[in-house]
Amino acid sequence: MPFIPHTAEDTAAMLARIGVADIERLFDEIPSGLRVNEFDCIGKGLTEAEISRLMHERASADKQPLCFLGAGAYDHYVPAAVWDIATRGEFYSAYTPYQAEASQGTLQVIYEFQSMVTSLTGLDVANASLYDGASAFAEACLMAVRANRKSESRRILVPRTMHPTYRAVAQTILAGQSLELVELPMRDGRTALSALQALATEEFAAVAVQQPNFFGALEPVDELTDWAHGHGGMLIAVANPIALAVLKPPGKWGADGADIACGEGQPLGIPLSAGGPYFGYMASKESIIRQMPGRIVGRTVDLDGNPGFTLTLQAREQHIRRSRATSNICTNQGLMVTAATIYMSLLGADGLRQAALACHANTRALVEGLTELPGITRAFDAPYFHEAVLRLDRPAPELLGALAAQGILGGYDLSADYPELEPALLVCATEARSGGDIQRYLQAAADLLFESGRATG
Amino acid sequence: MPFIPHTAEDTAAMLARIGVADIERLFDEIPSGLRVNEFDCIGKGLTEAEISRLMHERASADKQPLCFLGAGAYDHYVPAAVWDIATRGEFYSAYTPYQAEASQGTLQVIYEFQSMVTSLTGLDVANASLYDGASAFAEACLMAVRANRKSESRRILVPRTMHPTYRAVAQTILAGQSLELVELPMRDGRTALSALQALATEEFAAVAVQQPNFFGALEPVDELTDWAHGHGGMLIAVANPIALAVLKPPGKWGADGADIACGEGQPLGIPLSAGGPYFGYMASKESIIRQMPGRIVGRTVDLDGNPGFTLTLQAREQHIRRSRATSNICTNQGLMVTAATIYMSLLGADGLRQAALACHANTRALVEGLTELPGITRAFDAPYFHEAVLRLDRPAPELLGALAAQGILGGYDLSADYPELEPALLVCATEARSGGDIQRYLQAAADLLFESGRATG
Amino acid sequence: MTMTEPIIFEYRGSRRQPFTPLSEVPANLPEDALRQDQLLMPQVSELQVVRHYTRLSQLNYSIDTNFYPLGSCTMKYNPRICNRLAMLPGFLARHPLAPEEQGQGFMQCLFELQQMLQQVTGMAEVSLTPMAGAQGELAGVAMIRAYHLSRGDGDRRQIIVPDAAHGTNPATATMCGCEVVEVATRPDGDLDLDALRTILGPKTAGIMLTNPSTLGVFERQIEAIAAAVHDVGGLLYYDGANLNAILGKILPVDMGFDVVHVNLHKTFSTPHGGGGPGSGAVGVGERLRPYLPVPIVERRDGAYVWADESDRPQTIGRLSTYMGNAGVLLRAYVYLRMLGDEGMQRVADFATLNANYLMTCLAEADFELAFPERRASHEFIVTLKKVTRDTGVKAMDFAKALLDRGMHAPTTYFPLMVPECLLIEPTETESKQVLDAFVASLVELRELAYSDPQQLTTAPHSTPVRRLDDVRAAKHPDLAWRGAPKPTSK
Amino acid sequence: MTMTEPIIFEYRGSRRQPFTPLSEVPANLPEDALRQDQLLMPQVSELQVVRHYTRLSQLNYSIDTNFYPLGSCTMKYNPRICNRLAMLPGFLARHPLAPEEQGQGFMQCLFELQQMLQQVTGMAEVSLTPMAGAQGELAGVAMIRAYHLSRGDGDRRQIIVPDAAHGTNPATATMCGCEVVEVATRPDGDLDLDALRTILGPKTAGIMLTNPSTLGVFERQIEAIAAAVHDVGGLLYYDGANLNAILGKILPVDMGFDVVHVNLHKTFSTPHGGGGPGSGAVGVGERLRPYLPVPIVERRDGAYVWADESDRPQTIGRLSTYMGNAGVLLRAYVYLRMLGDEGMQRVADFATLNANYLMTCLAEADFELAFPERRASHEFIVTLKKVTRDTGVKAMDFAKALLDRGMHAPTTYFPLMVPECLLIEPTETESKQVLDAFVASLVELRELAYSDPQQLTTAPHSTPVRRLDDVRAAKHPDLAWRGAPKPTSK
Ligand SMILES: Cc1ncc(COP(=O)(O)O)c(C=O)c1O
Ligand SMILES: Cc1ncc(COP(=O)(O)O)c(C=O)c1O
Repeated sequence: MPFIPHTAEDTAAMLARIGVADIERLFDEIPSGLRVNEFDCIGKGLTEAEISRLMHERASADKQPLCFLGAGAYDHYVPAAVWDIATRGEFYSAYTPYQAEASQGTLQVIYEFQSMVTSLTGLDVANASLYDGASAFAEACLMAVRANRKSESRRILVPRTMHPTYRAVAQTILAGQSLELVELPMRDGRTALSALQALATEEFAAVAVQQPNFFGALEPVDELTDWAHGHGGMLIAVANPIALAVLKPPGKWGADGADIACGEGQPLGIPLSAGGPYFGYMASKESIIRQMPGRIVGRTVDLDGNPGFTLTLQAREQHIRRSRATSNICTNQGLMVTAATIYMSLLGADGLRQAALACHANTRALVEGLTELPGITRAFDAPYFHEAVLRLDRPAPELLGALAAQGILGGYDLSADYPELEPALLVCATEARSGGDIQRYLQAAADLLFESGRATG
Repeated sequence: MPFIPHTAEDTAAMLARIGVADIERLFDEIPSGLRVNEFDCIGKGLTEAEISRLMHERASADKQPLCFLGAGAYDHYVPAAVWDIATRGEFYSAYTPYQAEASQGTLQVIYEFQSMVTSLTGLDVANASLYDGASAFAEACLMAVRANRKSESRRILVPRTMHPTYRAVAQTILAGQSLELVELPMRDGRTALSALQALATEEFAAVAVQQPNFFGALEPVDELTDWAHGHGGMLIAVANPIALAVLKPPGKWGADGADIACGEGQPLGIPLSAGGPYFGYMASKESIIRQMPGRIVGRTVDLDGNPGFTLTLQAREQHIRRSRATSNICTNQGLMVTAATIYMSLLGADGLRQAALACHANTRALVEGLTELPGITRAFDAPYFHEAVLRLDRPAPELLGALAAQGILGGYDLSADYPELEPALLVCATEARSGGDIQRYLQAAADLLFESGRATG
Repeated sequence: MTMTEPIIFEYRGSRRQPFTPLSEVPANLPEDALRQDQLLMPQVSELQVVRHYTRLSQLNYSIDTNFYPLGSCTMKYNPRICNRLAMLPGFLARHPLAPEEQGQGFMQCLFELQQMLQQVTGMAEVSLTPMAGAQGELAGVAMIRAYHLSRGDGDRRQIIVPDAAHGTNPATATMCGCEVVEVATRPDGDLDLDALRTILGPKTAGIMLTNPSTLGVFERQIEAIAAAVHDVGGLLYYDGANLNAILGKILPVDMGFDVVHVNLHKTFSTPHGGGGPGSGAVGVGERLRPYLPVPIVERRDGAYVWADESDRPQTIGRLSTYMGNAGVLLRAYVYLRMLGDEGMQRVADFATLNANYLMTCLAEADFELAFPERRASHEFIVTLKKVTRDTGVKAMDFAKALLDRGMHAPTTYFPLMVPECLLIEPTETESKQVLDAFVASLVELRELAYSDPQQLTTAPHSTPVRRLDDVRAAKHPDLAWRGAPKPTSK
Repeated sequence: MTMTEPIIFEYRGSRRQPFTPLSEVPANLPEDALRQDQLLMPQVSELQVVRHYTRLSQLNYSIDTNFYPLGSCTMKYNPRICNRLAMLPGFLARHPLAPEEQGQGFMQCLFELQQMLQQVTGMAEVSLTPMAGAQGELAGVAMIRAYHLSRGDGDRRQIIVPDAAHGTNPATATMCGCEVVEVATRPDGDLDLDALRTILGPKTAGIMLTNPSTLGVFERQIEAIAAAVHDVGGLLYYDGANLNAILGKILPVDMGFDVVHVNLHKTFSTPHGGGGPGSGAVGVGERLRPYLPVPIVERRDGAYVWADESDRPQTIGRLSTYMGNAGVLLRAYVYLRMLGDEGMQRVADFATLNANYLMTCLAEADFELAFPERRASHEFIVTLKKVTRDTGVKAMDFAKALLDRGMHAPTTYFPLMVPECLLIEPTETESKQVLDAFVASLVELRELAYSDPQQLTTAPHSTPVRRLDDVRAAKHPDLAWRGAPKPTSK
């Protein structure tokens, strides 16, 4: 019996002790009319060998193209030690650390993680993770509305340059509590500072900004932060953590720094894995920590005065505060945080910085190579980090299809999300791409463009 | 610097403490004329990402055909838990358990392993492993010569049905100590009992027998054991441990049982992995344990009277007895033994028995299917376990090549080792082969045979 | 065996190995966008990292090392093969925005999982996108709201929850802009149906229930409750956290539920990972189907494709950046395929057997049950109120003392209305031997409570740290390492 | 945290899950060939297995958890990536008898490894087949014998080893049918060259040396020794166990060696695995080349193929069933490629730096060095004979007491002729912090030896078991579980 250890004798002895004839009797409080008669859902169970074979077939049916696609999820190299350790049974199969004394491993990892996140963001405090980047952004909006003592407004100004799905997810999650997302327009791939003044007439709770933004471009974060603060709003930073190894941390933006920073943790050692599990990180100024959603670990002392770690500030959470909790989040993304903590430890400040700079250099090499080809130009002039938008002389799927035929995942087609840019392509080359990889992309693109150039010209 | 933790300050402080100007000075006892001037051996070191990519390319260049090849190494299904646990750092990166108090994990595993081996072999005692099946056989020959008090002979009678490489390796290892291996002839794929009498005229130290033998056939082990004992010789059993789940254990062979059993441990949860690392197991009667090579773990008590485990009977070993040790073996195959112990625990008696019977059934299905094809017959009538010899109407490479073209590893060509059987093929279908796999083999073989039948007929 | 471990930042004087392929390059980025300060990160070698986190891992209790009867959490064995197969390179390397045709193997697994979860709940359709139970709840309540709104019934904002409900239920209702109304439980563990009837009305959006409930008993009046709620126009939400107890035995749809979420990390044994990731797939009946969150896998012309907002215009929308916790879904898929239909029912059988056996043994050992006349579902509640009254030793002390015996504690002080309670869920993967040892430990601890209470009130004694000062933690939050170890008050 | 664990057989009353695809089938095998008795194996669930062995693992010290300065063993960090890459499915699934053309990726790695080891030793050719150092020695001495025999010089049967030699050296000589002649070491740690000269003669087959020697010093007269041995017609065998100390600094060929084995599990960081697997690749100069054990990878017409007995008629033959410990070789290959030339030399640099630093610190703390006037190689010897004389506390007691401080003990009582010795090898992957802590511990323990010797003589105190009774273990061997737990004498 899969995963059930009972012998027939065990079962018999247990039933006898309970005083029932068979297991079926234990379900006798269920109205019999409701009981399932025939349960036909998946068929016969497979052995481990059989499912193993099936999944190997499925996984190897899936292509593993050379990835030049980012758009919020990035193909970084993950050192072997990260997941070797994160999947150790003691991390993998533990519950949320409710019994602190039996969970010091997980708790200390989270404390270290929080430390690293505050360091990356330049903010005071961080939590133990949220689900992912998009939902973390939604939680940040809610937090800002709760935390902003200067304004009763439920409006959040959100740039059009922010990841489209982040905005969509925030919409879904915030609809219930009637938050309103107001779009900040863009110019040259960045938030249009010139458009701000028109929006200041109505009150707002916060301004959000993504750095680098969805297009990979660097936003005028100092100006946006100061402007938000100047108008009684908070500033929510959404930032790529790898980029923060070289970019100014949100806590240092403008005169007073962002109030809340959040974002997608995937770049920190989490494989692409088809979309998840990833994790969202969140940090903030200390003054508003009691509005923070999610779990937080603190260092304290034990009965003997020795240092130890425990979940803390739980009065914010659903299991204590229930309907008045800061969020309904309970299970978060602990294992991913463990992996990310190991990843950051392995890389250290230098390694993170090198990874970031290598991403930047590779993307530049790719963009410079591509824009030398006929029919490809940069869509924006703004400085970019490790992604950039290219304007094409033809629909993006044409180029992407030709690349796919050569095993290359060529980028993200922006036409659906940004019809005004069409045809345009968002490309990314992380540190995991070699010079040869980039050449392969350039060659494949050149072949297509010259070929069709010949055909049409 | 790969894997070296020193900061520049550390290095400087350490050199200052030692009182030398640089590390180079620490090598000043090496005659300077001998020092390497330019060291050009492998070139520049690769990063983890680079070597990872290289090895992925190499590994995926290697084909993974459907395996119907045995001949001493078997493609069994290995449950995921086996290597997940065996590669835990605490097992993986520990040394031989010389400090017992800090190595109870490894020591208890070995004790459990020894227990399982005695159970499989029906013998009293077992050691902690030898290198592999072939070298274990060589050690068994040496042990028999040492242990046989009745005879001074250095001759060992070894059947022609024993794995050819086992015989070759024994030859290499035993040559130095002038042991002589005398071949026992075969009939119908088994050791010819009728030929024994002729050999009894000269003294011998032991008779060896492999069960099942190299051809997968079952040997007359009871008769051989009794005959050996009747002539003052010991009996060395070489046995497949998976087969021992259903076959009579060596300790029960004949009237008194085999004296020594050994063999290849690979079938017990060790991947094929191109030939190693595997491990050799060895068990014997208790009376001759002081002639056993290799490490042995015993259960004892600690200062408080609590049970614990330790290496024992070390006076047999090279680090104590030096030139008079039972063997020179030191490092053995500990990690493989850990995996095998977990494997046997996961399967239990039922699982091992089921695996064995499934191998047998699959091989029967394959053999029966193949012998229905024109030009393929069984070479021998003897009952077989999970391998069998097929006689072909054409050179084996012809069939093997056709199968290889379809991604099938069709068996072992016996022509080099047993020219007298040519053309003949040794096939094996373990429990990891499905009915569909066997059909694929049969179909591919049929296509070839009928096709060439048409061509020639 | 190492019981404490410095903070990783405290390993000073060491340097990481460089590992990215490119060496430092000029930044070519605007100066004012760059970090000016030094990023504070550990500076350690790979060995130091491996050693540090390996040691830390050893400080945890986990399913792989300890019995873990944490009620409501379904801490069962997480098969290693599920992890192995979910981490196959083909799955790990897939970019979430890569074209569907490049990931048909992955998509097929998800499609089949959707179907399995449909059948196991009896629902019409399932979306896998919610990333934990609480997000499944949010999706569910949002769909209930969307349904009422679509019918011009937007005033229905009341969500009814039992007083025993898990905290995520009321918190979710609030997040969806609803008002929470609590309904009481009767002493026999069933809902107070009369009280419920007085609450129900035109403002009723719906009710959130788990069944078996968080009290460890099966709500016997479920049909009457469903009828009452439906009668006033409300909908029923099924919190699937306790599905393990009834897997394949009774379907939520047959109890009258309109929407359900399933905690894959509980019932389908994906790992809890020290606090996630989870997955809270939602299933709905026909009425709520248009509102399901996207994306959803559909099969069109023999290919698996994502259905999104354009295919599902009435959807409540998206809940995650891509498609949810894919890796968790793959683990659940592998687990389900290994169980098969029979295996699923067996899970419920033996989870229930273990709980009832443990409950019987404890009752016979004179422990006080919260609902002595009831069957246990896959969990049950012991109340220590008499022991506490007699000795001052509290449920928390028992919990801590169990840690000394190598067992994780049951859930304590939840549900809130049972005083000094232990909510005990052994799960089906534990053997009789383990359960017997647990009973023996509790008996021994109760004896100690009377003979030497201090042993319990100062427990644990053998864990890496002794009992921690939670009050200090909250009063003087120390939430991040700030560059130098702080002196501790000995 | 769990300090003891029952024997797996003692988990009774549990049943494994069936897992093989086929159900029981009729045996169709002759009755008298079948097992009649019940096979005694653990009958446990997968969770019980995982929990049991996970707990057991936690009882081990290992590189991944503890400093492990075990002299002569080179316990350095085993990079996780080496394991990961060696276990890629393409490598694991390969059958050793599969045609070479199906495994060119694997074969190329081996071919390149042969070349690297050639260069690192300066030898003419390398065979990778020996499965550990001792088997490499056997191959080497067998080749020396084959060489003499081929020249009609079969009376050369004497193998000379220093008194400090590792036990495998003399044991190997015996296995090869040779006679062992010991030669003494001088007080300064170098070999007694005069004594050697008196031994050398027409019976000399060869000499086995490690350099740096097992005494932790570099043999300075190596050129003179080589000349003397060669002069009488003997050959020089290099035991490569200490190669880590001189990697890329000096080649065995330049010291005059004719044959060498390399312990890949030491110098090239493949894991020791709690006692193997290892790999003892052998390299030889031109004279011994024909005798190398097979198989060897050769490159022919752009393809990698196995050379076997038919290609190498003078080979000493085969040493393993297939080709040796392939997986270990792949790990070493990955490690070497990551090091590169510079990295290799850096290994020697920092292994030597760490050893000399530790030696200096201990000398300054008044520990007595066995060879105070010498440089340390990558290891060195402390003798505690004065402490033992003063206090009765022995090297073994220090070793056990170190375990209580979370550090593995150095090698004790080897080499045999240094009384109460600790052979200490820190390796290059340990940080200054760790070395300083080790010094502090030894200093503290010596103080205790004088103030409270019993603390040491009864150590360890905090390990899973206290000091074990080895005498009892050998006198009353309990080597296998026999069906029921035996009572222990409390
Ligand atoms: C009854 C109940 N409902 C809901 C949840 C919330 O699920 P999650 O933690 O996955 O968000 C839990 C989890 O503990 C639970 O026990
Ligand atoms: C000096 C020396 N020579 C030889 C050996 C034997 O090597 P192996 O254990 O790999 O057989 C060792 C191992 O400890 C050693 O230290």
